[in-house]
Order: sequence, then C-alpha cells, then structure tokens
Amino acid sequence: MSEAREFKYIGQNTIRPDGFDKVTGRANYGADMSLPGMVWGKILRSPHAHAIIKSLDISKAEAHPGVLAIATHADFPSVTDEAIESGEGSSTLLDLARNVLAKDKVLYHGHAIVAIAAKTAAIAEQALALVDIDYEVLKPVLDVRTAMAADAPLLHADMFTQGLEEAPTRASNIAVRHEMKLGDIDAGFAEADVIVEREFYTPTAHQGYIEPHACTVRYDKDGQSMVWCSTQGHFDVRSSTAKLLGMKLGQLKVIASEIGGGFGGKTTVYLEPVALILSRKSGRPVKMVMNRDEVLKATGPGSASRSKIKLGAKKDGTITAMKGWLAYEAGAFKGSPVMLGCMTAFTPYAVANMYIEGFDVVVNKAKVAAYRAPGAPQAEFAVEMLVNELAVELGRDPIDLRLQNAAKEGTQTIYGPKFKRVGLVECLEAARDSAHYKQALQANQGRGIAAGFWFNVGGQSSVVINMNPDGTGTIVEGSPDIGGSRASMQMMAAEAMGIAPGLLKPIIADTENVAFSQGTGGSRTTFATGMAVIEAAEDVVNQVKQRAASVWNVTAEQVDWADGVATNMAGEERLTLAEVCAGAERTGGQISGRANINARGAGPSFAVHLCDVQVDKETGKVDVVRYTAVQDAGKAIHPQYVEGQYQGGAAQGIGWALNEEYVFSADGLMENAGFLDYRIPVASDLPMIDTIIVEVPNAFHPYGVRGVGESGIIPPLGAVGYAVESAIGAKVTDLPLSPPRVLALIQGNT
Amino acid sequence: MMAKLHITTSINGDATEFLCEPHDTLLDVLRNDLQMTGTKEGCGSGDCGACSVTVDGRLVCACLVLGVEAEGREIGTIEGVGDNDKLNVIQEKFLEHAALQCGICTPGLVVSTQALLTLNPDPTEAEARYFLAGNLCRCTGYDKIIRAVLDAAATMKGAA
Amino acid sequence: MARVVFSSEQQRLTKEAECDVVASTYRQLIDAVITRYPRLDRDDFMRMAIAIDGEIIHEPLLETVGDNSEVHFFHFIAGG
Amino acid sequence: MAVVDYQAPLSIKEAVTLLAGSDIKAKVMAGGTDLIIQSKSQAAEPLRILDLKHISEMMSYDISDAGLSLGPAMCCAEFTALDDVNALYPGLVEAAYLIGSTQVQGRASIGGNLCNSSPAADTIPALMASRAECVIHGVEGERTVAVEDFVTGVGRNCMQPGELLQSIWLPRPAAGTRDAYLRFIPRSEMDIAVAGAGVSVSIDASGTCTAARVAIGAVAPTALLVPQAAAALVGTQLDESALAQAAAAASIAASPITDRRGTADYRRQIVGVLVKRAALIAKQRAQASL
Repeated sequence: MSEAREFKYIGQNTIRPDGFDKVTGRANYGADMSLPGMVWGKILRSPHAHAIIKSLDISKAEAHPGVLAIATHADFPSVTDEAIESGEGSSTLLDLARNVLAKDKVLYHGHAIVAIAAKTAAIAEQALALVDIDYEVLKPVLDVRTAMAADAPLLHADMFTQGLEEAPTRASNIAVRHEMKLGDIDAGFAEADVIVEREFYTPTAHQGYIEPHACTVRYDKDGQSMVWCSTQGHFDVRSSTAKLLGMKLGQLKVIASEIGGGFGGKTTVYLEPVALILSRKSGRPVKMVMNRDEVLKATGPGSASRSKIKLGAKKDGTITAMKGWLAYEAGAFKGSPVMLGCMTAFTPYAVANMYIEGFDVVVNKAKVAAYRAPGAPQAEFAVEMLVNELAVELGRDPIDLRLQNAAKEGTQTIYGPKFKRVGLVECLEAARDSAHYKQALQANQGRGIAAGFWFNVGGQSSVVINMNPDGTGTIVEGSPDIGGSRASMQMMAAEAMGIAPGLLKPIIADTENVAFSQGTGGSRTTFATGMAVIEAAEDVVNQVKQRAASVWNVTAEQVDWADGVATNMAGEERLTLAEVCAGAERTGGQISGRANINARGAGPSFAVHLCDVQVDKETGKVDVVRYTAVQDAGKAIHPQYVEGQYQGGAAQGIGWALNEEYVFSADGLMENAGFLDYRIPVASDLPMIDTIIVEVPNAFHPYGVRGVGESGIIPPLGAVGYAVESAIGAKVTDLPLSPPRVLALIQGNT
Repeated sequence: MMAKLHITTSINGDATEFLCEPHDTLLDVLRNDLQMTGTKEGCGSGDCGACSVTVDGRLVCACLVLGVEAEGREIGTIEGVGDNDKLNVIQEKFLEHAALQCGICTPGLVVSTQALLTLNPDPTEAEARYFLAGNLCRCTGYDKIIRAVLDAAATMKGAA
Repeated sequence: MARVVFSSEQQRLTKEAECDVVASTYRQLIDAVITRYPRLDRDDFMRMAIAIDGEIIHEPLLETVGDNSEVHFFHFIAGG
Repeated sequence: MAVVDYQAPLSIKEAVTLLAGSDIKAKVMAGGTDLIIQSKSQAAEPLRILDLKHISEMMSYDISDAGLSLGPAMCCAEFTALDDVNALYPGLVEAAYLIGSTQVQGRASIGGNLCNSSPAADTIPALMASRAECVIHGVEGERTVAVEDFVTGVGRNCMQPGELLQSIWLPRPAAGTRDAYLRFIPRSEMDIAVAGAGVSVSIDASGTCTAARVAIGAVAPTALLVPQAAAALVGTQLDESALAQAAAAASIAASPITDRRGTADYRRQIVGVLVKRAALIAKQRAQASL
C-alpha cells in the first residue's frame, strides 16, 4: 500500500460473524463432535522420563471386555525420516511417529505408548491398567547444560550434531548448531566504551490453551476417512496423518472444528493418527480427548532456554556490538526454534557488528511446539534486559537510547534482507509520549520497557467467494479462526466489493472444500489469507462488471464500480451487486471469485511494552500495576481484535515472566501438570492492559496489513523483568520471577 | 457394578430425565448423554471454570458435581442463558466489547457473569476480577472481558 | 549485476558471504550461483526463504531479478 | 477409587448407619471438591459415596450467646455471606472465602476442608485460632475434639471408621477478641496456600493484649498452634517488636518442605510475615469490637 487511503469498513469494530454461536454455547469445538456407534480412545503414558521399553504385553488388555482395538508404534507402516511441515518446519516423520506412540524407548514423563479403544472411556482406562510394560529406567537429562555435557546420557544414540565445521564422530544431545554474523564483532567491542554482559534462563512454559486436544475420527475402507479435530492447520493434520498411515491425501478429509486456543501448540498432531488406527482396527468411529494432565505433560510446551548476551556501546549511545549464545531445549526430539531466536534477538537494533550462535538441544521433556513468536521471547528477553542496563550505564533514558539505535527502513538484519519501512521508531515514540511513561512511580515500584520483533509470515492461502442470487455470499477460506479472523475476512471482502460486511458469511472449509491453505500461525492469517480474500473479492467484482457490461452491451472498461453498484459510464444505467447476482443465470451462470496465492511481502510488526510493578519486599510477590502495549499493526482491520491480540500476548508474557514454569522432580517427573500449579494469570492478577495501535502500512499488502498475533508476547518478559530489577535493585537473570526467587534476589541469596 | 441410576431433574427450566453411572460427573452427563455441549471441559478439576453451571442458582463447576446429585435440583447452563434467539445483555456486551477470541471460555464466563450480577448488580472492577478469577481465559488478558462485565452491569442497572 | 547474499548455513559451503551474478530471472540466478559454488545443493534453495529487494517471496521460480537487485537467502520462518 | 454407589441419607443417624454397614469402602461427601477429583485420579477400588447435603443439620448453622454451631457441609459461598457470622469470626470467613474459586466455594465446605486434612487447608489455622472444636458422631455416641487435636497428619485425622463430623463449634468471642486469617499464594487467587496464618487476639481497653492464639498452615504436616508466638503477643501493645517476636516464633515452629509451591526456606520466612500481618488485622478488629 503506497499511500494512506480512506476505508469504508476497514477499521470499524463490527460484531464478529461467529459471535452468536460462541456466546450461546452453540459453537462446536474439538470435543463437541459425536458420531453414531462411536467408541472412546485413551492413551497409556510413560511413568518415567527416560527408559527403555524392554517388553510390552497387551494381551490382558486385549482380552478385557469392552476393548475394541489397541494401537502401538508397530501399527505405523514403515515411516521415513523425511522432513515434514509443522509449526517449526524442522521435524521429521520418524520423530513424529515416535512422539505420537513411543518406539523402543520413552523419552519423557507422559510419552504416549499404547492407545486403547473401548465402548466407554472408563473401560478404556481400566484396560490401560492391564498393559504390562517392563522398563529399564535411564537417567534423564533435564537441562541444556547437563544435556550438552560430553558425558551426558544420550536420548538418541544415532544423533550427530549438524552445523559443525567438521562432522562429529560421537553422538550428542546437540541436534544442530547455528551461527549468524554481521560485520566484525571483535572490532565492534573494541570500539565500545561500555560493555554489559549477563547469562539468562527462561523456563519451560506451555501455550496454555483452555481447550485440550480432541478429535473424532472415522476410518472408512472405501477411502473416505475423516478427522474432526481442533487444529491451527487442518491441511497439516491431513498431510502428517496421511503420511504416518500411508494414505493418499485424497483419502482423508480433515474438518477443523472451532478451536479453543492454540498459540502454536496446535500446529502438529498427537491424537489424530492414533485415533485413525483405532478406528481402522475397531471398525468404529473413535473419539479421543486429552485431559489437562496429558496436555501439560505431553503436548508441546515452549522451549526453556539458556543464553549469554554481551553488548557494547560508545559513550554517545551508539551500540557497536551485540554478541549472543543461545541454547534451547527441543524436548525429546530435535526441532527447537533456536534459529528463530538467533534471527530475532538483535533485530530491533541497527548495529554494525553482530554475532550469535544457537544450539538445538534434546532433553527428556515433551517435544516442544511452536509458541507464539516461537524462539523470539527467550532471546529478546535477554537482549532487552541488557539494553536497559546499558541505558543505566550510559545515563540515558531507555527509550531514547533505543530510538538512537532503532532498526528502520534500510537497516541490515542479521538474517538477510534489509528492512523496508518498519514501525519501531513510531512505537518507541508512542510509548515515550504516553501518559503511562510520564506517570511517577510510588515506593517499591519499578518500571520496565522492552521492544519486540517478529517477522510475520505470508505463504499459501486459498479462498473462494460464492455469490448467491440475492447478493449475499459465502467466503470460503482454509485458515482456522482462533481469535476472530473471520470478522477481518468479512470486512476486507466487504471493502473490496463495496457492500456491507453482513452480506458475506465467512466459513472455514474442510480440506475437501477449499484448496490447500497453510495453518493459522506466524501472524499470517489476516495478512495472507486476507490478501487472498481481497483478490477473490476483486475477482467477483470483475465478473460482476463483465456481467453488467454484457447486459448493457458495453465493454467491462465502460462499467464503473462503486459501493456495490455497477454504473454504465456510457449511459445512466445502474445495476446493484444483488441485481447482477439475481440475473446471473442469464449472463453466464453463477458468480464465484477465487484466489489461490502464495502471499509475499510479509511485513514485520514491532512492539514496545511498558510495565510498572509493585514488589512486596517481605514476600517477594510482584504485582503488575500498570501496563501499556504499543505495536505496529500496519493497518488494524478490526481494531478491537487487534487490541485483543496485544492484550492477550501481554498477559501470556506476564505469566511467563512471573509464575509459569514446569516443575520436575530429580527423576524428571512433571510435578505441576494442572492449572492449579501451572499458574497462568487469572482475572484478578492483571490490571487493564492499555493499548496503542501504531499504523505504519506494509507496502506489500493492499490494505497495509502486517499481522499482529506474535509480537505482543515478546516484550513482556523483558518489560516485567526489568521492572522487577529496578524495583528491587538487584540483577534479574532467571525467569519466572516467582515470589521465592524475587525474595532471594532482595535478600541477596541467589 | 450397579445398574445405571435414573435421575429426574430440571435443566434450564425443562423437566429432564437421564440415566447415569454413579461416577459420571454432571459435566459428563450434560456433554455426553444430553448433548448439551455448550458447557466446556478445560481441566476436569475445577481449576478453569469452562464448565461453570448453576445448581439451584449457585455457581459451580459441573466437573466437580456428580450427575446423580442433579436429582431434584434446578440446573442452569449456557443453553438457558438468553431467550431463544435473543441474546441477553451479558452476551451482547461480550460481543460488543470483543471480550472473546477463541471463545472456549466464553460460555463459562457468561454463566459466571450472570451469577455475579445476580449477587452483586454493581460490582467494582476488583470485585468482578476476583469473582471471575476461577474462569481462566488464555486469549484476552481479561481486559475486554472485565469491560464487558462492567458495561453489562451498568446497562442492566439502567434498564431496571 | 544482482547481489546475492547467502544464509549462514550456505556460507559454510560458499566460504563467502555474498557474490554478484549476472541474471535477469531467478532461474538464471540460481544457475549462476550453483555454477560458481558447486557445493551448494539446488534442492536446498527450495527449502529456504528468499527476499528480493526486501520483499519476502515464497514462489520465486518465475521471478525477475533487477539489475541492481539484492537477493537474500535465509532460514525458513514459521510461527505460532 | 471408582464411585460405584451413591446414597443421600436424610439424617445423621441414617448416614452413620450406612457408613457402618457398607460392604465396600464408603466415604462421606460434602462439597466433593476434593473427593470427586480423588475418585477420578486413582485406581479402581470401588467406592460408595454418602452425600451429606440432604441432611438439614449438616447444612445449617446456629449462632447464640454461647457461640456458633456450624453444619460442616454448608458450602463456603453460603457461609461467607452470613453477616452475623462475619461480625464475630471474620478470620474464619476470610479463610472460607479463600478456598478455591467462586465455583469451588459453591460446593466446598468447612467440614470438608477439615476432614480432607490437607496441611495447606485454609480454614484449619483459622478454626484453631478461634478455638474451634469438632463434634464427632461415633458408633458409641458423641465426642468433642479440639481442631488442633483433630488433624493428625497429612490427609489424616482422628476420626475412626464409622465416625462422622456432625458439627463444628466455635465459642463466641467476647468484645475485644477477634480473629484474622492470611495466606500467601503466588497468584492473587486459585492457588493452594504456600503458607497461612490464623491469629486471634484479645485486647483490653488500654490496648494490651490479654490473650492470643496463633496457628500456622502449610508449613508442617498439619496446621500447628504456636503457643510461643501467642505468648510473644500477650501482655504487649501488639507493637512492632512483639509482632516481630511472634513472627520469629512462628518461623521457628514451622517445619516446611520444598515442593512445587515453594521452598522450605521461603515458607519459613513468609509464615512469620503472615503471622505479623494477621495479628495486626486482628488487633484492629479487636479494637473496633470494644
């Protein structure tokens, strides 16, 4: 988008088209589907963090009355180590199969081993207790430090570190080493007058969606199998499941239910292939629903991380060098987002000399999945903490220092391209000028500020808009709607067609009713699927103009289109969209527009957050007392839902910073697998979260959209972390800043 | 094993009978036997509030009530909120304020908000936040939910 | 001449951060790069993200490359 | 445990008879917020549930000049809304208000909290501070046990098989005597206590503390009365130094463990902070009641 333009519908706060169903309980989520004759599947999970399965005997379970089918890893046809697309794009089919049902070895507490289908869930659970497994328990590795040690117990005897100069001869828990550089890092530090350096830790944190994973499936021998499930990408479920089971894509229909939160965690499969095996074996539809314990133990958390960051700056505030070392936990199988950590860590800054290396490390925890801006919060937390320290060392205002060094148009990123127009400076200025930043702090309070960068993602989206004879229409798209994106699609189509949004009904079609579309993730839906919606809407408009032209016996170029009405420029005739649709049978058949695109030109969204905390110095308890989230939306299609993304990202990040963490026993058993002790923020934990929407249009999107879902979770870790640091006057290195940790910092016992 | 128990109850004002096992929770019965899937399951341990319903007007988690306990009681669920095709003020305000994203927590929050405003028609922000602390939402950060609740209270007061 | 900037993984194979090639299309550009750096794998290019003059592109095969274009290869980006 | 039978006795006599005569393991249920979760999570031992909520004495209360007789199964939501109770036992009401969410309070009861006998139960230190007693209906008649003697270990209490907690008795506090309960949790709501403190103080017209009870929770296998902490308060003006001594006594009395909710060292420290703060609140309430 090259210039500011006036919109008729974009930028309004419409009522979402799926709203009625959601406030009345009518919307159907993953666990809400039942089929005639349906039976229930349950999964037996590992009681150990690391063990060899010496023997597995299912005979007693098979004989249990009411049991209809049993699945183990042996039920997967020979799977290969081909790469598969998932949230991270770096998993293999073999690893996926071994994660879905363990082969020979269990690699984390809760690792799935055997699945049983029975007439009722209770019978299935009774039968699970009859499975005999003999384990040889091994020592677990639970942290990157121990995992990277030369003598560490190995999770995979056949894993050799990739990315080393020389091919290693010994197996390792380090899957990959990445390295990125820009300029001359040593020269950069040589120029510096001030150097700050620190090591950081962030814990394993879960996406924490309220809806557990669930599916209902039916395997039909005639090749018409179907999966109903809660997912961010039903086409990815189709491809992963079909590959694991040796099916053709055309043999499997995947229907995306309404989805009760994902945040990256629903970009892979856990239950779906298992349920299909059970259905195939039992000849019955099978329903599987995880409980909360299973969700926390066995579905993708975000990576825990360790990092070392070093920054150098001149007295005048110019940052001359940024150096980093990142090690991310991948969980049981390789594929942490550490590369994305390397790519994002320093990217808010225009600095000539940068160097970062990253390590993808397997540990005996659940395989990580994408979690909102995967890899970025961990790395940017560490960098933002140190940029704040640098500001103190230089005697500078932290926003002012960031403005001096902020990435802007033309800035060379460490990962490759130079930035086009980006909105970091505008975000920093908005934060600086906010009432929040001017408010004085009270006793025992501290203020933190942090910036965040996320690329945003384009990619493939397919859309069809089918017009009805009365001028209403259906927008058929393939991107699951997690946070209200149907409202945005409706508005963008309405804008492009010049008709009221309410005339168009957006739906998420199953894999048979729309062409391939990538999943909802990476903040791509409003940008990329939105672009496809606009293109499909323009296709409708072009066809309508053609039809009107044929009615008037003129060329399409002689037809003007405005506000949903075609006008014959040669005469005075007018035809509304509805009139053209009503007459479509006489002008060439019904009208439908389409677009199958691979969207290019994704534009980064920068965020800047301000956080004030109050610390109880006797207990170490931290209360967030004021919070402001500033972020560049490019263009906010539906401002309320854009604000909602900022607020939701902030709340998740605050939870990560303050209380969320996985707690393991020395044996590697997860001790807090429930919402009681995995403490996500509750309503009374948070203040209102103020938002400032900055709009620096993305030149590559017709309406200027950038995508807003990810960036908001990045700054809270640093903003909260530094607010606590400044309130207590002690250096913060480890998250979460739970009361015991903060009290220890206050008392100097770290 | 005993035979299933026959329970006679009232759900959203409708006389209802069902059969259940002694171990079935009210949530199991609502969702699996009565196909009333508006009440959601997020944890099964009373920690998330997605299954909020009322029993004799008292707000509870349906996962922490046995189905047999419904005998002779008045059960209220999300399906009973509003009047047929007309939303009530709370539901309207949730939509107007965009107080939902994925929407899985919304039925529970609507039921809980109704319970709050029945007990306390004019809650402060802090009162609303503490009353609703048992209804987890992972998407919104609660800001818009609390605004919707307070606006619903003000609107209902204005109408009264 | 278009300027090609390699990803850090590619740089391990090319031993150079960037090079200039004569190409007017993406196809010609890849051909030229592989001729110059035979250790690079043609298939690997399919698994990388590319940006031409700052615009991130996923389907580059038919793309034209300008005389002064900068083409960056980098790690594929997914998301949550 | 797997629930295979459910009974809803209408009288205490019927409940006790059912309890004594059960051929399988039988447990009484008040709100069920602990029992239903426990019955889901464990192996398949058959369980009969006796629901006490249909017994009117179990669900009601009686307040008199002598004190409060509380039906153990009354839900916390109902209990915390009782103005006459709140006027006399604000600390116990506070504790009941802290149990779980609004939804959980719609089911959970003080009797259930007591009989579940968790070290972290919120109402137990509050009951101890207010000198509460348990009236137990046994096979051989009624007996009365002080709350501090009722709980005997983690998840254990002094009730014998076949016995039933019939009512909870709290003597009426005189003017100048009031209680307070505070707990510490990492969030603002929805957590289990990392530590808790119930304090009752009696003060005279001069502001001197004439009697005190201090009980602490979640820092030992059972909630503990800490007479040393109480002794540090008696005879003082509840000034800062007395409060600090009481806090120190509570920290010394604690024998906490490290778990997912907090470290032993942390719990030991903050239980003292809670005693100090709860004593101050109790003092203000006591003054206001004079």
